[in-house]
Amino acid sequence: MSDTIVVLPDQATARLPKTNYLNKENGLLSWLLTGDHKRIAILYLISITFFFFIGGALASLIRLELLTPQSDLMATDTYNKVFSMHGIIMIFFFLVPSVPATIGNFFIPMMLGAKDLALPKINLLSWYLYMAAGTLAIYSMIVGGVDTGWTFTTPLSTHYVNTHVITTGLAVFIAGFSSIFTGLNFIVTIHKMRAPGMTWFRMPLFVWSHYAASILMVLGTPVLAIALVLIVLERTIGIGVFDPTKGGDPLLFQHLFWFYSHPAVYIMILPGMGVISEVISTFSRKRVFGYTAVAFSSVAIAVFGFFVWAHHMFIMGISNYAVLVFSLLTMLVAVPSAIKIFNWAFTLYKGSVTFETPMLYAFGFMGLFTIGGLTGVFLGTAGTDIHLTETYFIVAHFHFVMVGGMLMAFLSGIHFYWPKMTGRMYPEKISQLAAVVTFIGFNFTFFPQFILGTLGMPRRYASYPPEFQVLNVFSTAGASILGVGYLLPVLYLTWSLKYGAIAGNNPWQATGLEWQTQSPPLTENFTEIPIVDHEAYDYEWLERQKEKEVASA
Amino acid sequence: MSNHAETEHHIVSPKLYVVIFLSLLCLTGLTVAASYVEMYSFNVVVALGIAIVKAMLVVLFFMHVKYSSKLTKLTVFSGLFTFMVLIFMTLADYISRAWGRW
Amino acid sequence: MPENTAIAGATEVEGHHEHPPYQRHHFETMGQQNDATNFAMWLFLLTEIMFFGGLFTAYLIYRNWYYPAFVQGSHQLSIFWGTLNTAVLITSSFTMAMGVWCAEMRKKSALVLCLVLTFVLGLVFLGIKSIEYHEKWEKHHVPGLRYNLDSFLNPASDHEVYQEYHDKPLPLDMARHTELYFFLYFAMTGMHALHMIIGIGILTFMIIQAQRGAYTTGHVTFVENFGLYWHFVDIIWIFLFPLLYLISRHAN
Amino acid sequence: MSHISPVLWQFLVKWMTDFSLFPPEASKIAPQMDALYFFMVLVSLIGLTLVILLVVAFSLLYNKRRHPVAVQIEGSTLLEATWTIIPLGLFLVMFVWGALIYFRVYTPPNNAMNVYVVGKQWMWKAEHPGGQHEINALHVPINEPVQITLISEDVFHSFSIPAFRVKREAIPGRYTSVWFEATKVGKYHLFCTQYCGTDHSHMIGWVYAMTPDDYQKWLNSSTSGSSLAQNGERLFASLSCSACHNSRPDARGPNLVGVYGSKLTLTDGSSITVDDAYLRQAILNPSQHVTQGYAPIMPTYQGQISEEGVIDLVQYIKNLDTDYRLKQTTTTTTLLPESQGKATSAAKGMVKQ
Ligand code: HEA
Ligand code: HEA
Ligand code: HEC
Ligand code: CUA
Ligand SMILES: [Cu+2]
Repeated sequence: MSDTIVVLPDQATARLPKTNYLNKENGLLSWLLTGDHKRIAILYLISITFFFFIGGALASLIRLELLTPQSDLMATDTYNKVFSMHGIIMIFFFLVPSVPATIGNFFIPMMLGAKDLALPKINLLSWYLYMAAGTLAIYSMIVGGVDTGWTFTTPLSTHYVNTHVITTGLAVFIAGFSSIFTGLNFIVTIHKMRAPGMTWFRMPLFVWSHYAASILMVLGTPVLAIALVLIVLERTIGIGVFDPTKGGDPLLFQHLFWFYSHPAVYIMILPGMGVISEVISTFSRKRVFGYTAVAFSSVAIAVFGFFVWAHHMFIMGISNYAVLVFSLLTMLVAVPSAIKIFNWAFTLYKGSVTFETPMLYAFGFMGLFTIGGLTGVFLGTAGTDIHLTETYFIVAHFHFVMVGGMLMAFLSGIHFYWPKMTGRMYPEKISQLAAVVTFIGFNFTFFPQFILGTLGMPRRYASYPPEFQVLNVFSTAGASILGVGYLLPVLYLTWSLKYGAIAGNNPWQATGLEWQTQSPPLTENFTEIPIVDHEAYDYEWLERQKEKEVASA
Repeated sequence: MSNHAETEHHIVSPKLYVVIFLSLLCLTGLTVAASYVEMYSFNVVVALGIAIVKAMLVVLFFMHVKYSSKLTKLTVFSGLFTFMVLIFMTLADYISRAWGRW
Repeated sequence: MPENTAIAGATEVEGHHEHPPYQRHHFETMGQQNDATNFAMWLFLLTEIMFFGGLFTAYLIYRNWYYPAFVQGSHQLSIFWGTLNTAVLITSSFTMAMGVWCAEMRKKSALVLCLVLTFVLGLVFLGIKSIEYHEKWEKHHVPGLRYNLDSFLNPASDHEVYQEYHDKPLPLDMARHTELYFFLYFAMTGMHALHMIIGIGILTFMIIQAQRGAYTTGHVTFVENFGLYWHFVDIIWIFLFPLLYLISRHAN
Repeated sequence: MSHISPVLWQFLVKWMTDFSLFPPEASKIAPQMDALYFFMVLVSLIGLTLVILLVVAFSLLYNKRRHPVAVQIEGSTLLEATWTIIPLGLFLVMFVWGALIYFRVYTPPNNAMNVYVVGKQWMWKAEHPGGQHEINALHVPINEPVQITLISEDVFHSFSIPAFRVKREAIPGRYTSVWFEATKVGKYHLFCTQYCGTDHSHMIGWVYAMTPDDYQKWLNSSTSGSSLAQNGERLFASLSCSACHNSRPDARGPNLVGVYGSKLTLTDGSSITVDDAYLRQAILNPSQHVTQGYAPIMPTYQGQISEEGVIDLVQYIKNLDTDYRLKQTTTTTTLLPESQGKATSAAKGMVKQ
């Protein structure tokens, strides 16, 4: 049993603190009008989980339909709506806010030693915007849905479909503002709210990666907003900016859309990378190997992320010279991710590694993200992109980075921070099982899709030639396993709210400021503002503190 | 707050505001006048040049960037930079489309 | 249960005792709060730049493609109104800047005066804008709504514009693209006007607050931040004006 | 084995018969692209193995039982530089290699025969120069370069033949092109891979790669009577293009004989090479590129000619290599025997000069 560190002296005696942010005030209204970043994080957590399962249910429908070559479960139109809503919900309503709005919201102020985010009201506003947008999206789905794909490709979305493009576009527009406000708030907080002594290079890497992601949110999202506004105007009054028959260029929409949506993929992965840094360091009890390199590679990803958007348009008729430039830049943006992966691997070197659930998920992340990222390089290479683009190879690529990468990171983070957020431990054994099930299910689901893509099976197909069936059956079977893997955490985490073991202040013996307070924390996080006099991930400092504590007790 | 000294507040005097205001008006007059002079492709350059100067005056003085922290300056710069990336990299595609046809 | 024991506690930070009423609980000092909100405002302006960035990109691309159409479309705008409006907006920017100064110097009635002036000038700007819009409507130059190509296929029919520019008739296919010009014109000036309207809304609120003395007791950040916003809107116009009105005067 | 349930059994049989991991290589570019692909797979496998190896080895060697106290290490500039530079180098190799292939796929050779393909919701219409039309099918000879000139009538579509490793988006309002040289006789999938609405997944067809002899037979058996150029000729006369383009000294429009492939100087001083895309633009948006020495008087034919009609006209102008032909067109609308001869030569695929 020495392989885990959950059983610690102070845990045996731990009791739930009498007052904390959860019970400070009571009643629904105290939640709906709260300014407390921790409560808002919880609100977000509940809402994004809801949307994840809506998106997951749609994914199940996709996989069921693809069990057979014919489109027999639903009409092609319905299928198109299902995958469009799946993509829209999963991206804009789940993955973009997933880690930042929950774990980030909860822990960034604590990691910096601040009492709250700089703009609590804006924070709450961002949640309301998110909910309004989500409601609008669900509404548009109920009244008929949208079948443009999540990319809203013109002129299809403007002139050739008569589904609820405007409503959905508006929903995404509003969700975008929610995301802008989150990012803006983080940047201000990180610049202005650090505790005394908390210099930039003492910040946890989690904060660094959120800083990078926030830059992308603030600078990228408005471009998506204007693109959507133009779509709405085109549909309503029929102006021709994207309409080739009126002299507009449909590719301009793609430029604007991907100017946001490529950085958006880094909005989706960077916060996850932050979680991985925390988890790997904690469970190998070692400072992250090459802290500065990891910190700067986050920023590098954010900066270079703005230069590569046209790699989504390689065969769409952009200039071949532009292809050259964007392909080259894509190669450059891939390098910082490689740096991070190796730095994490070397963090284990001479560490003292244990295998709690967060660590298992983190290992899953490293393997799957590496595969996903490297296949991204296949797509960034102009030559092979010709064959692989718009096939299941892409579907596999982005599920590997988004589900295998970010979702794993999210689950890792949720498990890691669960004790702090709720004051209770999750059950270790079953959650380790869930992590393994997820990993196996995931590979079953999405690995065959690489082969399908190489064989040439196009994406967004409701029906497909019969020779692709075998691999599709694998994929569907895998998705069922995966579904179980995702349902399990919901069950046992809920269970643990009542029956979980009391966590104590610092069950993982982690070094961050957030772990030095009670769990769950007080409303303003700290009884007194901490003064930081040590680097991030300084385990020796932690040891000294403990000795001091024992001596004084 | 140890590591980020608050930016001390510089109050710009009204006199300076008046000067800036008047020069903005003059520049407006100038740019309109310039547009009546035939300068071929330089009309665009002059018009945008003047606009940039005007914008700089507003940003530096009315918006106090000249007296603001490095952080504010960096923020303004990064906004401009991304704006330029959007415009010029997109235009680069459009312009180079004509260089070769495939 | 020792709480927070692992952290060296900071001793009371000065200024903690008597918070001004407008200092939010989670800030240590007023200075920190002001800095934070000011920085937040700047970041918000960044998003605004990028928002307009999409429109500017579209404008530049299509002007490049459909040069003659954009030139003649531009000839339909009135440089007189445009210049007047630029002057109005710059003046309002000036009064706003003065307003910020008044707030900083705690001059209550001067502040109110400045804000009211800004407010009025903002309205004047919108008024002039609506005169221009109305003219476009009369000439059927509003894209999507009974758009009419007459002024471009047969420029001589529009004496006033014709006398100034001697535009040649555009071929039909090029003339059609003037609709794109006017769309971008409306989109850009419309977005700008929308920002003005929002600004005027906030100004109304501020005038009332200023009257009550909310800003002259020391809490000037709100005025300053609004000033940033107002100047930003001004800057957008500073670019729209030459791009839409001026640079095509001679191109033919 | 009778215990195995029939469903599972069927499934296994299916697996045995259908399971393939790689599409056939049926074009000249396919092996080249696959070489790069396998190189990348190899690099990825090595990289992935390395990552897994490191993680597994370190977590075995340094797990808590074996290594209870961690040794704090700052980092290592040398190591970090290594894993920055090596991946960067590998990625750059991929970039260069990939770019070379990319340009190869999108630069058709001069002697390629040309087939026009029009995409519309939800079908592919192919038009051979000899006037043979086909829907959701494409017949091509092997060992001969074939250029596909693509256009869409409505939304984006994407023309994809996995066995040939080629794909190109069909864009509304603009010609794009791609070429391939089939190497193996066979029947291959033709997909629309860009999402284009309701029946996107039904916008599929077959590509038949045939020996040149078979192809010739097929051409002869499916000819519809008149070639694209002939249709174009008729259009040219009936739309009274010849009123201006008639090579008379007082003609209002430029002489179109031999214009294809030539370099034109435009009124703004720039010069441009006339290709399919330019011809199309010249007919639909004539005032966008006005040839030097001419007034922008040519009317637009936007909305008056279908995409097929434009293709016919383009094909006709492409083949105008003597004044004589033009005179024929201008003097009569009926087809003369000469044009028949022209048509067969075009049908053989000799399209470019
Ligand atoms: C979280 C989301 C996410 C992330 C992080 C990425 C990361 C990357 N993506 Fe991906 N991508 C998507 C989400 C994401 N992508 C989505 C959603 C789409 C499809 C959108 C749609 O059309 O619907 C897409 C599509 C997409 C395309 C467009 C394909 C097309 O339409 O034709 C391309 C092309 O370049 C691409 C490239 C890349 C690259 C190069 C990276 C890189 O950042 C990856 C970098 C990581 C690594 C390289 C791995 C680590 C490296 C190592 C461990 C080194 C190994 C060792 C050696 C080499 C020795 N992606
Ligand atoms: C964050 C992003 C994200 C996530 C997490 C997922 C998760 C999954 N996705 Fe998704 N996917 C996208 C983003 C994402 N996807 C995007 C952007 C597209 C492109 C859309 C487009 O083309 O426009 C796409 C497209 C896409 C396709 C391609 C469709 C096509 O092109 O035709 C497929 C096919 O297999 C697929 C499958 C799956 C599966 C099996 C999961 C699984 O991981 C999901 C597992 C989860 C569950 C199985 C839920 C379990 C729970 C229940 C079933 C309970 C339900 C109960 C209630 C409602 C109470 N996805
Ligand atoms: C009213 C006279 C007129 C008619 C009718 C006309 N054209 Fe033209 N065309 C011109 C003129 C003048 C030009 C050169 C200026 C320009 O490029 O716009 C031109 C240019 C062209 C060009 C570009 C070649 C070059 O040298 O610039 C093509 C191709 C062309 N026309 C095809 C056609 C076709 C096909 C039709 C009928 C469907 C047609 N034209 C009808 C007057 C005409
Ligand atoms: Cu056509 Cu998909
Ligand atoms: Cu991308």
